[in-house]
Amino acid sequence: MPYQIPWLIFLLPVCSLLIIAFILRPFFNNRPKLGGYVTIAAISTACALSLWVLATVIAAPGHKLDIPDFQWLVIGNLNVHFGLLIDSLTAVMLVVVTIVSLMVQIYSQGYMDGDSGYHRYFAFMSLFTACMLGLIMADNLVLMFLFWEGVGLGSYLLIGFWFHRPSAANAAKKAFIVTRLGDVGFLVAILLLFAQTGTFDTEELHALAIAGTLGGTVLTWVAIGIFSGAAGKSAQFPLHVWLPDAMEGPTPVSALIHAATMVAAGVFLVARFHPLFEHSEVALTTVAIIGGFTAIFAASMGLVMTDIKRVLAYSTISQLGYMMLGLGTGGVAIGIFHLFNHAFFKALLFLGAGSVNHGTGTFDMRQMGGLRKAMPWTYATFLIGSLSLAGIWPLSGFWSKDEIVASALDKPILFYIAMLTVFMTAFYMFRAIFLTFEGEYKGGAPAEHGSHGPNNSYGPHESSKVMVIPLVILSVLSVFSGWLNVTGAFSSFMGHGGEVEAHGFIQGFFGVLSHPVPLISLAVAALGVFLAYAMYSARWISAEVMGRIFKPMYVLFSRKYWMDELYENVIVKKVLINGVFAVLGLFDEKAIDGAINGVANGTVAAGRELRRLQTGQLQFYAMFIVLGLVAITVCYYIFA
Amino acid sequence: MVFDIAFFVLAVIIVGAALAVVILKDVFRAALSLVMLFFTIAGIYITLHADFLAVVQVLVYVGAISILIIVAIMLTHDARQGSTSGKLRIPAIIVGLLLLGMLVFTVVTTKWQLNNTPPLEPTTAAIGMKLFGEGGFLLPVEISAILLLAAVLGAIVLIREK
Amino acid sequence: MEFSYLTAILFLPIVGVIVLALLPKAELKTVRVVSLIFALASFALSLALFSLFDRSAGAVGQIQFEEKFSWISAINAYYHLGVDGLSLPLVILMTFLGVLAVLVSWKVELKPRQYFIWLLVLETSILGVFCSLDLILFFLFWELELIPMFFLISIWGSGRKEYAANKYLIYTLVGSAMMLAGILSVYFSTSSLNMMEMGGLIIARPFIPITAMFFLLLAGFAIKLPVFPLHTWLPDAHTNAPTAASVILAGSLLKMGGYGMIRLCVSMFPQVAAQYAPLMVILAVIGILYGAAVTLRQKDLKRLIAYSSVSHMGYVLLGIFALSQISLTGAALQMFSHGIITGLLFAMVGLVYDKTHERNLDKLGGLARQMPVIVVVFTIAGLASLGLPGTSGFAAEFITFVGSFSSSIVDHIQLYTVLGVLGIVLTAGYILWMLQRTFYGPPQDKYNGVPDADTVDKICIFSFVAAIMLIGLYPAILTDIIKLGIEPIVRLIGS
Amino acid sequence: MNLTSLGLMPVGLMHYLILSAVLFAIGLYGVLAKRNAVVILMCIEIMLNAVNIALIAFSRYVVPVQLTGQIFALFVMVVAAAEAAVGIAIIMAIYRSHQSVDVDKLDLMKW
Amino acid sequence: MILKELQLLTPELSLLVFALLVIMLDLFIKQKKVLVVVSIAGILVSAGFTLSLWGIHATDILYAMLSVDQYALLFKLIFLVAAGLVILASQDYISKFAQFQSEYYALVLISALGMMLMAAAQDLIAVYVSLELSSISLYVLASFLKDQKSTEAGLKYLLLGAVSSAVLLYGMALVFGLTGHTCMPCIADSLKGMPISNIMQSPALLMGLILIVAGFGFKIASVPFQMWVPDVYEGAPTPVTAYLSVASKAAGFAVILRVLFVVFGATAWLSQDWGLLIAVLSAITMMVGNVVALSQSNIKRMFGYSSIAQAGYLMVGLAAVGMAAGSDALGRSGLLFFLMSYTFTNLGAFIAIIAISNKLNSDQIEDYTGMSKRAPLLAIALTLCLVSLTGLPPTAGLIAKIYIFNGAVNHGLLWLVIIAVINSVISAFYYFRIVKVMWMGAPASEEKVPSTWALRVALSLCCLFVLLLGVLPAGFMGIAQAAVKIFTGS
Repeated sequence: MPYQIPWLIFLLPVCSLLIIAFILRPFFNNRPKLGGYVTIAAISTACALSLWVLATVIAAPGHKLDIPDFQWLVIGNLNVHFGLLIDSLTAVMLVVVTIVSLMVQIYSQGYMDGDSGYHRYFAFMSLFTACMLGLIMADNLVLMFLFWEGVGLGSYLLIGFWFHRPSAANAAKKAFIVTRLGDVGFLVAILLLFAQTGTFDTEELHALAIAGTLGGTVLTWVAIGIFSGAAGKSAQFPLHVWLPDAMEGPTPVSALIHAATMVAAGVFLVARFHPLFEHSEVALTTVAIIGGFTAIFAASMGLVMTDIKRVLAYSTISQLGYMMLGLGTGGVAIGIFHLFNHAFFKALLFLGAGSVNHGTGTFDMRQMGGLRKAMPWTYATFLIGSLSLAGIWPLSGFWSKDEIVASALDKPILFYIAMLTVFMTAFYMFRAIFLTFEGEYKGGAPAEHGSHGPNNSYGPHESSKVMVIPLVILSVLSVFSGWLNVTGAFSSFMGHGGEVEAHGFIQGFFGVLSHPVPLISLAVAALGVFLAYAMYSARWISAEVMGRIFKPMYVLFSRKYWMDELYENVIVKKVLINGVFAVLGLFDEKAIDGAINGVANGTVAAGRELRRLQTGQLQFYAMFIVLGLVAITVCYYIFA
Repeated sequence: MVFDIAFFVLAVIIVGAALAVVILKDVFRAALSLVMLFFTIAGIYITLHADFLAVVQVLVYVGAISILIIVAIMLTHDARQGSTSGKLRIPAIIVGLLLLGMLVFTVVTTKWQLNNTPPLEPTTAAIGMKLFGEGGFLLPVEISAILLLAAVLGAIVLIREK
Repeated sequence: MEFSYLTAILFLPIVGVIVLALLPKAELKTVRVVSLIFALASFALSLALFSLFDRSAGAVGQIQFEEKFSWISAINAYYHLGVDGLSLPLVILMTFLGVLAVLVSWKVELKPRQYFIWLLVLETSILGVFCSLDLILFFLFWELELIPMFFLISIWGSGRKEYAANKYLIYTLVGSAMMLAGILSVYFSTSSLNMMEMGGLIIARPFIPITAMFFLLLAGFAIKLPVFPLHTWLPDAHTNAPTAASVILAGSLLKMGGYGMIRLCVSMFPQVAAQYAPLMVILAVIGILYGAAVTLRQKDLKRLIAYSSVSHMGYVLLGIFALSQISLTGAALQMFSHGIITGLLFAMVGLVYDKTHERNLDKLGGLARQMPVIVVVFTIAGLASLGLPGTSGFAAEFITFVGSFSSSIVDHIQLYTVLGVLGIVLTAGYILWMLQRTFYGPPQDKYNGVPDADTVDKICIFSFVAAIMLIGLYPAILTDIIKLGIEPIVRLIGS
Repeated sequence: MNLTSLGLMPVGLMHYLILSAVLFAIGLYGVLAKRNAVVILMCIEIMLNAVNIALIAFSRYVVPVQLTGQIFALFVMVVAAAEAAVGIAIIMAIYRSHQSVDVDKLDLMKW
Repeated sequence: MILKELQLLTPELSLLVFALLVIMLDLFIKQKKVLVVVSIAGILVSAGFTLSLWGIHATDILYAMLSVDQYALLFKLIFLVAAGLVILASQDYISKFAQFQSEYYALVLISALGMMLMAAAQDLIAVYVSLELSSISLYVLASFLKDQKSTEAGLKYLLLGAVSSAVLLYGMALVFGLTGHTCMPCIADSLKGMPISNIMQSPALLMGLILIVAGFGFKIASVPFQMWVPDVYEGAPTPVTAYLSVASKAAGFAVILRVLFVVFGATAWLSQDWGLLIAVLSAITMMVGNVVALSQSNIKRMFGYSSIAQAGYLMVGLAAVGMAAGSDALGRSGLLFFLMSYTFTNLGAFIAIIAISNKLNSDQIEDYTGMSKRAPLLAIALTLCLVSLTGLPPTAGLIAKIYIFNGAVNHGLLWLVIIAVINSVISAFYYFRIVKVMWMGAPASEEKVPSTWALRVALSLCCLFVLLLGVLPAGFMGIAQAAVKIFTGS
């Protein structure tokens, strides 16, 4: 395979961005569809190429390709080369990103139809995809950081896509700033690494970590720094607050960026630098604990959300926590495998939610109900996605989740947390399904953006083919993607699955049910589904009564543990903006500037006083002259 | 010896006249005291063997400046109102005494390089030679001439009505 | 005889001034075109300089395009010009901004002839600072810059323009006063005014303690940069200056401070610099965080960007006094980068203000619909300012951070650098907040029919964007030059 | 009364210099204290005379045969005369414009 | 012998002849323009003679009363230039005393003559007499308008001037008494021969020094002898103010530098003694001048304080001369260069002010509002001069300051230089206030401000030199250095 191919994968979306920005938007603004076509063409090509790369990597010895790099910057001992690192991790990520992206772009053709910012949308999407692809292929920290921030930018732009809505603008800003907070850690880690090793190269760093040259406290700090960046992007506690708000963006954006790819970049990052984590027990434990905690913490909030996208958002956070937990306890293969599966079914779920919104004009589940008949395809695919997410055998979610739970076995607390999360996940997903698709239709609401306005005038309806087809494709993937590791092939391909024993497909496929852990987890999930059914479909248990009984918890969850209030109102507004910054602003104005002005005014005032000496009285002048004389003489006698 | 006694007599008169000039309220009397002062200073010059200077003193000061001043007094009505002291009388006394103290301290403590050669007498011819002769003060004389011209010009300009 | 590039670059604007002054009738169009021609000519020549510049390893520390004639023999002063890796980028920056400043001012209608004359004089004076290799000549140009800036602010400014102009004048004069004292002491310690001879000169018999010389020189540069707590002239000057003046002020003028620090303070007194580096680094960090914090409190668009400069120049100071080769290169690059980024930001604010006559963030909002081009470019500028990778801002800040973090001269520099890195969060905060307040939210009726950027505006702002992206994507285009100038200085520090 | 025994005799340079200083101080006091411009002018003449006494005394005791001091004093007299003339002319002009020669009232220009 | 000496006196003699000619002609001709032409001709002739003597080996003439040396010649040129420019600029002002034109010109010429003699005088008596010659002319010129302000200025100038010359005389008398000489080099020799190593050992020397400094300090407007300056500057006719601020001050510096350097520079300790005294006075002078100028509203009065401040800068150079104790010519030539720069700059400013104030009939700064519209060229010129006074490039002011501070720093007066540069900052405040008023405000009326050709010529000359000294100062510095060489020889 020519080594230009990976570069081409990255450059294709770049080209589509440039074409839209410099040709289509200025000159073909009245032909919006063109933008979508260009993007889809670029990404489908990239997707095909990615599959080729995957095939090549699978075939390559050591599952790694040599891509020549080029020198970007040399200053003294700062020597930055840009190049691509194509190994199994990259190849898998490439495939995930391009496939999901392609699906989302196709879907967007329908979803964004008629929006005035159509070109802009696809330009941003291309930008994001390019950065995401760059991020996963980058072979060194600088390039990685470059794209890392680039995806953040894409996320910012797309969350704020409907900038005229203050909530969207706020959410965009919040997302950027919160993730940037994490990025500070990442950047510091990069600086620390360079100061210690003098290199940014991923593989060299791996080697150094493995050789033990890089170790001890420094390595721990580095790992924690990297994880802080990952936590920001992957919305791990306590930096998770931006992700639910990010749902202000168009739904396909949520599907691509805030479910499948960008948020998973944190997980990818930790996986990429897993050799460093492996050599620091503290770091690894931190990752696991934060991941586990985030999983249950986010799930708990997902229980009570009424907005379907928010349910999915908290679910995403929770699942990302899961992945982190997997990385922290099990290793790269386990975490990435969940990432891999999650990408498909979560994208599917989001797109499904978008489709629902298209049909009803709302995301509020209390306004929905009974959509099963009106939107059969959506329903079916959404159900598949939910089952997969809930971890029901034999859908893909089951396989990866099972591995994570299993890997957490030797850390009982984490294990119980994982189990509880499984229950919650099943519950909230099916709560969503029952609220949305079962029962009676409750009328919907005005569309999320003007172009869909008229839709709800004739009731809920199935979305157009261009939206449904991606749903179907993704649902197929959601079913089967998990099977890739039934034999342990995925793990061994990732190169970190050495301890997983290889076995035949059938044996693995059914044999898994003979182990207690999967069975327990399945039972727990089933319990969750059942409870949801009991409460929201069969209504054996009144949701209101439950709400009253668990009132404190309900309030706690629905107010999101007051984290937003804490961050936005207390820390940012009260402490920083109106506290510290206000004091500093006042200090600047009164103390510093005041001192300067004081000196100036003092001088002028001194002048006003001194001029009074000039009384106009001739004799006073003469007196002054003589007094001056006397004074000079006296000074001479005093000082000499 | 005669000069010594004369010095003291003259000195007393000088100081008295000078004080009269600055103390008297009546401007005319002050002016007359001034004339008196000029005269006695001429006497002092004589005690210093400066006979030519004494004559010039009488001519210039008593003859010219005094007359000028008296005319000025007559031309300005303030003469009758007298010459009172201003606000700065007390500070002026203090400053005057301070300066006096300084000057006296200076002249008393300095070791002057006295020359015991008897003074030249009479001085008129010698002064003439000094002013116009070889190694003398021809230039200042010429400058003085222009100075007087300038003064005359200025006085004319200032006195003449517009 | 060789063509005197530097003299030509330096005095082409002055020729322009003479032409403008002699124009019989000052029609707006002629005035603009003439100014543009001369600014462009200067820029073109500086690009020629860029391409002719010897980048080979042998050129390390070499002065190129040197011109030297005796000027004031009584005090040993020469008309001595030349550029090295450190000054060349700044020369290019200034000529570039010179062209753009003319474009930015295309719509100035108040006394256009005078206006453009001052603009061109300003260009020459700043170029002079960067090209001079003689301390007295350097000082002369340094002072000269005051006059056009004073006039630009006080005649074509807005708001409290007189106050701002005065403040600018006084602050700068205080600085240059100290500097003059420093220059004279240096002169009597070394009997030379040649800036290139002084690198690491061991002063056998210092005229006054060399620490005193160092701080006297530093005072002037610190005010210009500006270093906390000497910065309060900057917000006022910026806020009330006309757009082009703000562009040049932020873009090029502040860099005189950084340039001077590297060229004089650090390379003449490496030991003193190393000794006091902790102090300066702490001031830098305070400047970064404090500037950003105060920025977050600003309601006036221009004032906001002005304060952001305080914060951004903190990075320059950090880079300089971390005293490593990488950090110094980073600082130099940051100077260039901040020049184009903040130049663009001010140009954008100017555009917004021109179209809406409003700079108060409380009253702006929802403009994105009306001005799609402006919002895109403004966003790019903002993102560059907050150091988004791919823009020059990132390249410069990153190099600075890497350099200072791994520097070994200052104790605990890692801690300071980390604190400085925290500044990027605050930067993101105010930049995004500003963009949101200006452009996002529901469109407002009062801004219906507000025009977008026109062709001249577009040429101008797209040039900025191109420069920002170019440096951001391939910083080596400048760092390869800068390091030629930095390397000898670093050697001095090391020794 | 025996002046010699008091140390005051014989009269020497010191005596003349002290006399000169006293006269100078009195003149100065007059300049500072009197309100009438003409009287001030008179007091200035006293000061100049004081200087002349000193000059001539120095001439007598330091360079008895060269007469430099006397010449100096001569020029001082000339200048004094010219100054008095111009001074009185100005005072007349003042009187014409202000109807007064009281210097206390001359404060049109101050501060 | 005498003829040879007369030839060396041609500058003074020719000026005198023309002064007399002006007075005489006035009696016979009606066309007063001729008087201007004659006066200017006199100045040109005198300047021509002065130039013809340039390069001459220093010669003492008239029994060592005068020294014809480059130093004196340079000062003579400065006075002549000042007088010439003032006469040219007076053309816009002359209507106020049309009746006394000839006397006016004659007095200007005579006072210039006095100053020329002052600069060359080698003998205390000659110094005194020529000082009075110029002073008396200036007293008259100050009260030339004969209105309330002008006469008040005249009287204040005269009485204070007389007191200070009495003080000066007393100082000279003490020095004479101490050494028995009035000729400066003789005094210096005598002082060198004295068995004293500290000024405190000889109270008469100390007192003489202080009194002489006080006497000349009055001339150069050094604190605490500066009190007359604002009032006289404000009240005097504007051209006379210009003349006072430039020529009279230059003359003061010419003579004080010579006296201090030659007489009191006899020994190093003595030199450093007065050097320090001048340095301290200089610091105070700058402060007072600048700070008080800040709050002035009358432009002439403001320039009065400004000229006090400028005297302070000049005294920095003087102090450097003292601290150098004769070892280095840098300070002296710096002083001369600064004076050249100051002459052109301040005259330029005043010439513009003459034209503007004459039209406005007001000296209030606020009335200058919008002058850039009413008189663009005058406004440009005034701005240039103000920039130069502030000490900014590309004008003479900056180079002059650098040059003079150069000398001071070299002789351990860094502290003084720092005070001086800080003072420059303060001065920017009030100088630029005028600039701002002229360029920023809207004028009260659109009426143009007229100016005569003579004034324009004078103004352009000033501006030309302000720029020339600022950009290509080397030649002028060469002149200044040549001028102070005589001292190194003496």
